[in-house]
Amino acid sequence: MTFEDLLEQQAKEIARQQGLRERIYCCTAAGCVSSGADAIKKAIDEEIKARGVGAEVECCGTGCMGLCSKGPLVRTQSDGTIYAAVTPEDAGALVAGQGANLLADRKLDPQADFFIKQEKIVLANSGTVDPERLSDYIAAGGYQALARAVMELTPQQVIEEVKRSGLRGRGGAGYSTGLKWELVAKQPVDTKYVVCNADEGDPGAFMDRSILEGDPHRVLEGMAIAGYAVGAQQGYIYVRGEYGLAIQRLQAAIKQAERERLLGSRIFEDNFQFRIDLRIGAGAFVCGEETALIASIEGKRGQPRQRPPYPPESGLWGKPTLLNNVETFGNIAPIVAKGGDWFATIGTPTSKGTKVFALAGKIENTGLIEVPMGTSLRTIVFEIGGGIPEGRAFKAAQTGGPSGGCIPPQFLDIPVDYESLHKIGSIMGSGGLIVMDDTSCMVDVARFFMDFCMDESCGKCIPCRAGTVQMHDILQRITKGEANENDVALLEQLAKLLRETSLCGLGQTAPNPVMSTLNYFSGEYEAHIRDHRCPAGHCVLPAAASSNREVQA
Amino acid sequence: MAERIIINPVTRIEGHAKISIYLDDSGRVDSAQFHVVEFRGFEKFCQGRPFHEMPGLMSRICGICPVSHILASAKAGDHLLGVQVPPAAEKQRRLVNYAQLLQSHALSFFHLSAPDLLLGFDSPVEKRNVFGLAEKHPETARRGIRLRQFGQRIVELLGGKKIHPAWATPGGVLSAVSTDTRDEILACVPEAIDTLQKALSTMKSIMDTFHDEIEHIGNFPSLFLGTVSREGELEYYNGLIRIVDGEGNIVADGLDPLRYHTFLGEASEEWSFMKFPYYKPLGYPGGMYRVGPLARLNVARWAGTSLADRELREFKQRIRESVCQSFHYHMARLIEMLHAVERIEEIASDAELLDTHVCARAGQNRNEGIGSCEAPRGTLFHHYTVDDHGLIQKANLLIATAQNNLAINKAVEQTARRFVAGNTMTEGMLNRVEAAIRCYDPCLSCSTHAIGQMPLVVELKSSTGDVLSRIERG
Amino acid sequence: MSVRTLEIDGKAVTGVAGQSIFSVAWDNGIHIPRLCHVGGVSDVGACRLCMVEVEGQRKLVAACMTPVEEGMVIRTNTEQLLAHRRLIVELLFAERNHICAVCVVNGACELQDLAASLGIDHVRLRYRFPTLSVDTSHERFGLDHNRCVLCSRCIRVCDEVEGAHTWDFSGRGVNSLLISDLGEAWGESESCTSCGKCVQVCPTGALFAKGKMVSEMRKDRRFLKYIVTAREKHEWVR
Amino acid sequence: MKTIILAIGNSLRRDDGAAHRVLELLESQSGVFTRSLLQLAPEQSEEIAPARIVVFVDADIEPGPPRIERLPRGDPPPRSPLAHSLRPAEVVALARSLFHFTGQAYVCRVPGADFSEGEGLSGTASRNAIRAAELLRDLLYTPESR
Repeated sequence: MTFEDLLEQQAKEIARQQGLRERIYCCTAAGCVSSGADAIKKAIDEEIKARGVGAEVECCGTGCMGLCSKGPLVRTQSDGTIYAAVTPEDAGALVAGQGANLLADRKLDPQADFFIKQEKIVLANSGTVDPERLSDYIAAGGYQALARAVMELTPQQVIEEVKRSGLRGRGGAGYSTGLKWELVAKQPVDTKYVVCNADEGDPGAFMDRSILEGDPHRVLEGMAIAGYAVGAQQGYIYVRGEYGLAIQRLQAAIKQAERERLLGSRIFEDNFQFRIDLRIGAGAFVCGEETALIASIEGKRGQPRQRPPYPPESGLWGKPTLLNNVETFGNIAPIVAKGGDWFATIGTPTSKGTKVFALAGKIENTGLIEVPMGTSLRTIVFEIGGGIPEGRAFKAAQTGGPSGGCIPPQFLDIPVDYESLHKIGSIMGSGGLIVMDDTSCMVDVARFFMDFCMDESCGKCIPCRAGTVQMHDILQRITKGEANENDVALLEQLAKLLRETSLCGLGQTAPNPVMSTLNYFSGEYEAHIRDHRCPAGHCVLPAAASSNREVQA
Repeated sequence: MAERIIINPVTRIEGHAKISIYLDDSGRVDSAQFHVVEFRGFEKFCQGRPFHEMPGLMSRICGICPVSHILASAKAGDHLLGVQVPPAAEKQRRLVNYAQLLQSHALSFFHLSAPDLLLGFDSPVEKRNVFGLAEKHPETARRGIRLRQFGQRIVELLGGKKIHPAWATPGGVLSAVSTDTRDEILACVPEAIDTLQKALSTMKSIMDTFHDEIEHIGNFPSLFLGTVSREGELEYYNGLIRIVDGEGNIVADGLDPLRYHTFLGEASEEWSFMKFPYYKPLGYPGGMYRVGPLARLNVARWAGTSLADRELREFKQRIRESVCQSFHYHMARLIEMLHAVERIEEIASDAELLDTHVCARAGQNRNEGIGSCEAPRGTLFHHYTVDDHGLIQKANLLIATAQNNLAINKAVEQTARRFVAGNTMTEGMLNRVEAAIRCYDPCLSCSTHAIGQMPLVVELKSSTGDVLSRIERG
Repeated sequence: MSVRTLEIDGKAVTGVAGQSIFSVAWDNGIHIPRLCHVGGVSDVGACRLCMVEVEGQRKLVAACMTPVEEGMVIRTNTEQLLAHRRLIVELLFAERNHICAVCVVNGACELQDLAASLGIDHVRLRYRFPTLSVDTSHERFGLDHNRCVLCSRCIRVCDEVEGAHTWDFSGRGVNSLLISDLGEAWGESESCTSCGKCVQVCPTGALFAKGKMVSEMRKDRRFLKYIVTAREKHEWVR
Repeated sequence: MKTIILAIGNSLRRDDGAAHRVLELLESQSGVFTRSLLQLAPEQSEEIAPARIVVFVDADIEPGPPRIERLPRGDPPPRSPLAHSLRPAEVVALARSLFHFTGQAYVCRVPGADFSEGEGLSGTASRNAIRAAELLRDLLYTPESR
């Protein structure tokens, strides 16, 4: 395919879509599927067939539309309305174009905070393109950034563009993406690799999954641009095995792109060639750590190794390897298409662009959102998120999953960016955001995350393998009222040990939930230990008196 | 209304036991029980361990007679391998076993029993102990200590460490004996013999004054079990089991210790965690038997060494019609010690002891191994069942103190009958009950594996459980 | 070979480019504690005992995995490092059932030596008392999981020196377990050549020669150097 | 003019081995001889005879701070008749009457908390061992003034 072919296809598809009376977008992302979206899609398709309106009405499945808690969601192209809690019985009304009248009670207000306070770059296509059709993606301008890069820019220029954008790694650590690309590009080695980390493992996080399910070509395009920029001809997507739909759509997307010569050899008739293969993870959280992920792709036990050398110098099979996460690659095409300077206007001085968050926990609008960096936590939780259900009080927001921390109410107004979150003891992480109300016990939250880390520790280094177990034991005893002040001191020492001596990020950050709760909610720890009381009323503790057992001589 | 007296002795690492003496409504002794109230943990502890580790593990059972456990354990290992240990190794094992006997008996005789014997059961309690003995018979007390040291020194020389010698292993022992060691051992022999001969002569001279105790402390018919050589001599390391009755008649002879479970049964009672072994053909509790010094002298025809044989002949003449009197355990210990020193000299003089081939090599050839030897307090059996890879599936230890368990109960009961009257306790009565137990020199650490420091408690209880009086000792 | 000059614990020392901090320190009589490192096979930096401070670096570094650089200023025994090391060793003692008194290498155990040299007199953590088995199916050797510290020395020596790769880990985290082949009993392993190298490099009594008793076993720590020297330099010297 | 310190206890019974830890904590010093034992036996009376000061260090099942007590002269109190080990007072009494011991005898108690099967001291015993070692230093390494 040439660039001209691409533009022609785009024009053709746009014209086709405009010729339709209605295009019904039915969310078929995991959240809506779990509340019955498949049946709705089927009902609409059958309705179209029954009415014989196939030429004027089309129904397509899409990626996540964001407001998962209100699903299944359906959007009508003609007026852009999103309908919530749709049932198969509504198919007739939708196909007949009567949604505005008959489903008025379920129409979502497009002027609601949830919609207007978001800014979508990565998720721009999510909910508006059919992820299983390449032409949909092309109609939305897809692969034009790759074409521009390959045909108009030198690899160094692409890297400059990315550097100028100020994009930082969305996997959590926030390392400058442009610098990383440059590092790989600089290596005087013929064989290099591009790897996409799609081993999303944080509890409650589904950002990468939604991107892969909703807009797989966006990721492929970003990887191909990266391959061009750093001089790699092979890419791997390491996707966790639990993401069946994402794997299926990625496989289909790769096949489509190869058929159209958007991947493979002589891309855009240039000498650039780039292949992408999938590698399916077996469900180990630690394989989200880059060196463990690389070991796993190599067919070895998924264990991290000491860095340096970092993957840009010596990664997959010892070759320079560019490793970015899904959301990072999802930002690349817009940056190359619209320019790094455009991207840099969004966000804060140090954290550019937008960030996708998965809202979960005690929050009205659970779902997927994308906001400019620097949006305050208050805006995210109370405006976009709709606040806490049942009028309960906000207690904390947990970001960064098992590596992150709990943010108390006094920091609700801080801007959400890499530096600010780090300053208050949490991290940006990959985008999981769990909201807790006053019924959540913070000690138990810390215990939950430590339990997760203990289960997911690979076992290679002692501090993480044995330390998480001991920390979990102490936390568990606190929730049961069996611990004393010495245990807390020991907990802190263990936390320090893990942070400073663990081999990889899993162990180094495992104490974060504990430390941040100890910092901001020390009263809850004290109540458990001293008064055998759980302020949130969550833990079941024995009465204080019964612990004074007689010691038999 | 029945009453109960409870004696509750526990010391450093030895077990926790108590004695209940039940009085009937008229205040006379009805029955007596010697309880061991700690749970056995060691046999469980061994499960899953390689059998080669067992001698080392077993040496940890008991601080009193670790050597005996090491030997029985190593022999069970020999059995699992299916090998004969090299002659030098067997000589070392025998030598150390005699040394162990010597140090253990010396402690029992000179420090635990001699005060009763030399000062009299009715001498004041604050003087009737090893310090009173030291005051009145300092030379005896000193010699007792030196005799014990001799035994300890041999264990240390061969075993490396005094407390937990782990020198014996399945197939033999770990290292050869040097000439220096041999010479050091031999140099100590004359004094040891002199000490023992003096003690024997003292003992013989005062024997008649204990007529009452001999008659009433643990004097009852029972079987006696011990190891003898094929020739019927005293044997401590490798022989056949012989059982005689209370009149000295042979009940069973030439029994293979490896088949101990065919003739010994193990009963249990809910009031004690210690087993109650019995001779199977006579059932339980009729098959009650005694082991240890007196049993060994009862089953053996000769000692096999000249000085001990002379004493043994005299002893047998003296006790001709009273083989059943527990009190004679004391005398038996002296004769055994004399025999042990003679044997030590004999083995140490044998050039073969110095041979450097001390361990047989072989892989595991059986799944069941049994080792037995004579420990100071009686016959000891270790019985291991292992899987094909040598991991212990089951370990059964049949320990001397447990085998005397029935007899100790009986002795306590009998002694109480004679010396306990009324529902208050007198010192004299308590002394005799203690003395009855002391004849057997029970060591509870390997029977029970308990720890603690608890006073000796003597309680007198009514049938309704009321404590009528209570005595505590250190 | 270019030379690097640096400072370790206040002492000016030199090493060659590519040499690890650990090795340079060792050459200069500064013995940094370690458990997973063993000369002659690759390093994995798993035990984290050799963590040291490098001036100007925010994070501690594993001395065995970090090459020396010109002008480095390294401290190997600060209070904080010692505290970390103590806690790591305590973690090991609490993790499995280490009872020195009945162990074949009692008195010659690297874990025991570490505890002694770090002045560990008690373990503040709760013992886990896991139920672990002993594998004595091999004709000559045994594996006692109770004493295994998962250092992977055996795995590396078997893979890199003997070339058999009999050993590896199964499970993860605290459930990691050393396995031979695909989890068969050691005696059933088809890849094991019975060379015994793993037994000699094992720092504890986890891998042992059968038939040994408490305190009886002493491991040959020099054989590996002998083999590696022979291989690399064709010099057969002990 | 020598000092003998005897540490008593079974280190396979956790805190029962606390005394051995105390010995490890004491620096070696000329004229001070130390020895670790599982239990006391009569022969220790001969060993301690030449000493001017003898200290028995032992674990204590009674809680409280570690302390050093001077053993009173005179005969020890009556004791359990079946025990195979001696108590410090008994060793000292034997040493006095049999081997002309004329020195001072002390008992250093190191309270423990956990006497179960296994190795390693509890935090209580460990702290008490450190304190006990300090007490012993004060007693032994400064001129006798108490």
